[in-house]
Amino acid sequence: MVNKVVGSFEEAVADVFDGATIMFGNFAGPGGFPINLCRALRHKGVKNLTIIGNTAGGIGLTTDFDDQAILFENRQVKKVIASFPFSISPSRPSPCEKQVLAGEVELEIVPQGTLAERIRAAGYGIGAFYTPTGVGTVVEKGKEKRVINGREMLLEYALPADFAFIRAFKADKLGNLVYRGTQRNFNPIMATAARITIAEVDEIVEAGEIDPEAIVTPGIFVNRIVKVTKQEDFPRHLERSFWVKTA
Amino acid sequence: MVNKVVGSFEEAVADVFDGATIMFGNFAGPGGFPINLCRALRHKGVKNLTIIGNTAGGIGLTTDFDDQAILFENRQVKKVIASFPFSISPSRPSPCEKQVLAGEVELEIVPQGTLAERIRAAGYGIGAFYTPTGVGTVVEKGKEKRVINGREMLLEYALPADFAFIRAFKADKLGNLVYRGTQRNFNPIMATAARITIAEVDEIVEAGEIDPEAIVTPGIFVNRIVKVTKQEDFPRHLERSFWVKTA
Amino acid sequence: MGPTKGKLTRELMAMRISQELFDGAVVNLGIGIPTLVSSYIPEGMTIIFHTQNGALGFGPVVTADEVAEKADVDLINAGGQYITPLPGMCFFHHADSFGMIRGGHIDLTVLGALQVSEKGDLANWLFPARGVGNIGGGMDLAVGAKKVIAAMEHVTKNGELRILKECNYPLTAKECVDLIVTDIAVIEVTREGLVLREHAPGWTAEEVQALTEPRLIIPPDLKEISF
Amino acid sequence: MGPTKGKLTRELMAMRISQELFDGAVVNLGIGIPTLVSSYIPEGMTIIFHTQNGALGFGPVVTADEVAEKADVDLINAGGQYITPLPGMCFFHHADSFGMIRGGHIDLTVLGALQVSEKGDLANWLFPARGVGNIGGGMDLAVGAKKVIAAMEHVTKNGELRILKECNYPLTAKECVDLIVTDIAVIEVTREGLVLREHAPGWTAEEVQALTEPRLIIPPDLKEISF
Repeated sequence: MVNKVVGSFEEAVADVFDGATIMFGNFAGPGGFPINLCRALRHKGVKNLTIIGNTAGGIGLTTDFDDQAILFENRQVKKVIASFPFSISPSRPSPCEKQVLAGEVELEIVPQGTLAERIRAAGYGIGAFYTPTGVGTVVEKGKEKRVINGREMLLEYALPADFAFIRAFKADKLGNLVYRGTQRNFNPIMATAARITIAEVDEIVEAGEIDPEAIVTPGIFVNRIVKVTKQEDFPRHLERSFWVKTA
Repeated sequence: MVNKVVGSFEEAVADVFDGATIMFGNFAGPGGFPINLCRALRHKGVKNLTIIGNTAGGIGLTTDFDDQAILFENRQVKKVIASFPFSISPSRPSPCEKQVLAGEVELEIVPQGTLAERIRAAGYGIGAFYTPTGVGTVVEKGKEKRVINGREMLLEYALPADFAFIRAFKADKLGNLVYRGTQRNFNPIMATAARITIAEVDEIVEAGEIDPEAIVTPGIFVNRIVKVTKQEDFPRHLERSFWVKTA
Repeated sequence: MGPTKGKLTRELMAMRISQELFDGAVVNLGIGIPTLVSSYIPEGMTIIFHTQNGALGFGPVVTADEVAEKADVDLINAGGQYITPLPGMCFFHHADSFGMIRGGHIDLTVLGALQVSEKGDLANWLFPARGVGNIGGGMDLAVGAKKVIAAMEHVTKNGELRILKECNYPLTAKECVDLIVTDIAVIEVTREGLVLREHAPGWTAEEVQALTEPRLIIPPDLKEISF
Repeated sequence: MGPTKGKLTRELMAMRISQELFDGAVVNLGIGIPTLVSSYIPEGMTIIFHTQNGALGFGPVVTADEVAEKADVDLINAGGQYITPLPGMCFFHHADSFGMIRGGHIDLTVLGALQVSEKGDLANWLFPARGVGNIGGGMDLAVGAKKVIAAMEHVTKNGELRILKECNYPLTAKECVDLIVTDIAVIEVTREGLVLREHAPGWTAEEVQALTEPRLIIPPDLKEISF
């Protein structure tokens, strides 16, 4: 059987090329973000990347961590497709914000639900879809609009990528993944939408050690698995399950 | 808190009206089919129904069971939207087949993946989508076609319903559902697409007794839950989990 | 106008908004004033909170002095705050989460606002002075939730009006707001126009109208905001 | 033509098709001859089977004499057969399942066929004589799988040709078939036309051509089907 387990983050990103389009699972903090894959990408130094994700890093939360901001600092990004690309605090602009305002990086800003649905569409072979989100706003600029069931909707196209860098909790050796709480965010849908999906996980177990009814990402979507060896200093309580039993 | 648990199948379907559109979770056998809700609907006797499902009952498998065929026998169906509406054996036509061929029931036949995606679209507020399935076949008749990314695709519209009759394994009192193996089939997506979703389950437990990472249908999609009291005589092994552990 | 009138604090605005909750409601709260609403759930009422980053049915936000004990990086809300687990909660990915929103499965969302128009247009994502803004999940919530409450101070710190005939800030969504709750009034958006339902204690309808660009409809049962 | 030639049994056709498998391949098998392919997985090769009703990575079909012991109503394949669990399998709903298919995540599908055209058009869902037919999941599989193998007897029981310039039965999908495996030949669909790759033992290229409407391209490395 094909071995999906890769020994290091450097090895996992070895074939990322200049000009590649890369999705990053993330939301508003370090949970659910593939921090070690991101660092390996900065170390590799490939340029002219298009990055896709909810944020573009450096949004200014109290928890500071190495997110996509390090790629901007290293001048590796050409284009960003995101829903929340800027800092929450105007007085502390992110590297992305500075480079977008300086005209050095191109930005496509997308409503969060439309971003998620476009990614899923790419993974699931849907060419485009009509959504009511964005009608009457800057988002509709240049887009086809039609009335469906009495409601104006915009045509939005599938958004695929060359690579998806994702974060999960456990993988089995077939690549089946489970997540932990709100760590899921964009990770399961991005896994479907890239030619190569690389998952950063806390633990790798044998096939059969994860409940088949609880698997979120089937292994067929995952090409490479890398185990995190050093835990970050975030408020993380791995010993604790979120399962508050009443029984 | 709103109580979603209903005491009987008759009570659960009490507000189904003449002319209603009803989705039935099902695939090619009794697993994942809400047999008791279907029986209660026959008993209620409402007419001019539009029924949506993978099959329309009576497809002629070796395991005989009360599926949507009983609604045709009772002349309750006006229209069928299905992917596999006919018997697998031409010599044993289903009640649906006879009534469609006699012009008594209207049929809309839909490729299975398109059917699933149209149901999900209805549940998730997507008005329509473009899919490559059906191009160059009878399915494209009357549909808009466009080339997306070099590929011809058809425009397919969301398919909602008044009621979804679904089958699950366990519910908690908030309506959160888990399924058992291939019982899932269309059930989780139908739960999202109807105004009223009614779930037939083996077991009802307290909130918190199901692993939150394993919940498939969040309770917000489920309006009523009814417990099956008499197990059917199918090859069912409730004591057995599908979890074949290697450890 | 007479002397400066008393205005509702953010906490009182949240308390007033909490009166719109109902038992079993599925609720998504935006950042800011809306978040405070979760502190004022009426006794005995069960509210299912939704957060767009993929959770339903979770418990209260972790307070500052609970962080060391309770914070978990994998249990956050859309504002990045740590939240707590509750029996019956569940998790899902972003496409499912926004499917719930877009599909009309969220009963109520409370969103912070910068401007609201006479027709219920909402502007809440971009300060023109900054030049850039984050869209985030607001457009989807404004379009998808069954009921949208816009929460804001009635005028800006500089006294500029926020309830306008037409928004001049970039829109979040058209004709989406059902109810506006400010520090001086509760205003319902109807087909006939904006209906002043309640005013803050000590305020008159005329005084609220003076800080509101569109004409307010004053119904016979106009009330004072009470808690 | 000379005396009646030997034709491959359905089992031998399945054996030949199994040579198209590769380690780690994600495979969806249609009903009929295709299902038999699962009995001929090359030694040491791991195949991940997909069934459109929502499972991946399951084990062999339950045989007739195992039903009492092993059959479970909640563990079936797309043909309604009982299947067995295997470590690492997983389950999902129909929208996710067909997302996998439509999104190109199935490496190989083997589908029964009624007719295949010179361009790889497939007809397999409706016998015109019956007047009605079941579409099922075939259209999605034919359009979505990375590689589509059509499996059928080369001619009908009445001797009618099935590999045609144009299908006269209603299509399942246009230009989708990559390889045709029949009881007398293995034919590759290419841009240049149909290439006869292999013929059954005892058959000549001319004899296969005589039962095939479109002109077959005969390559220099034409081989006999071997197992």
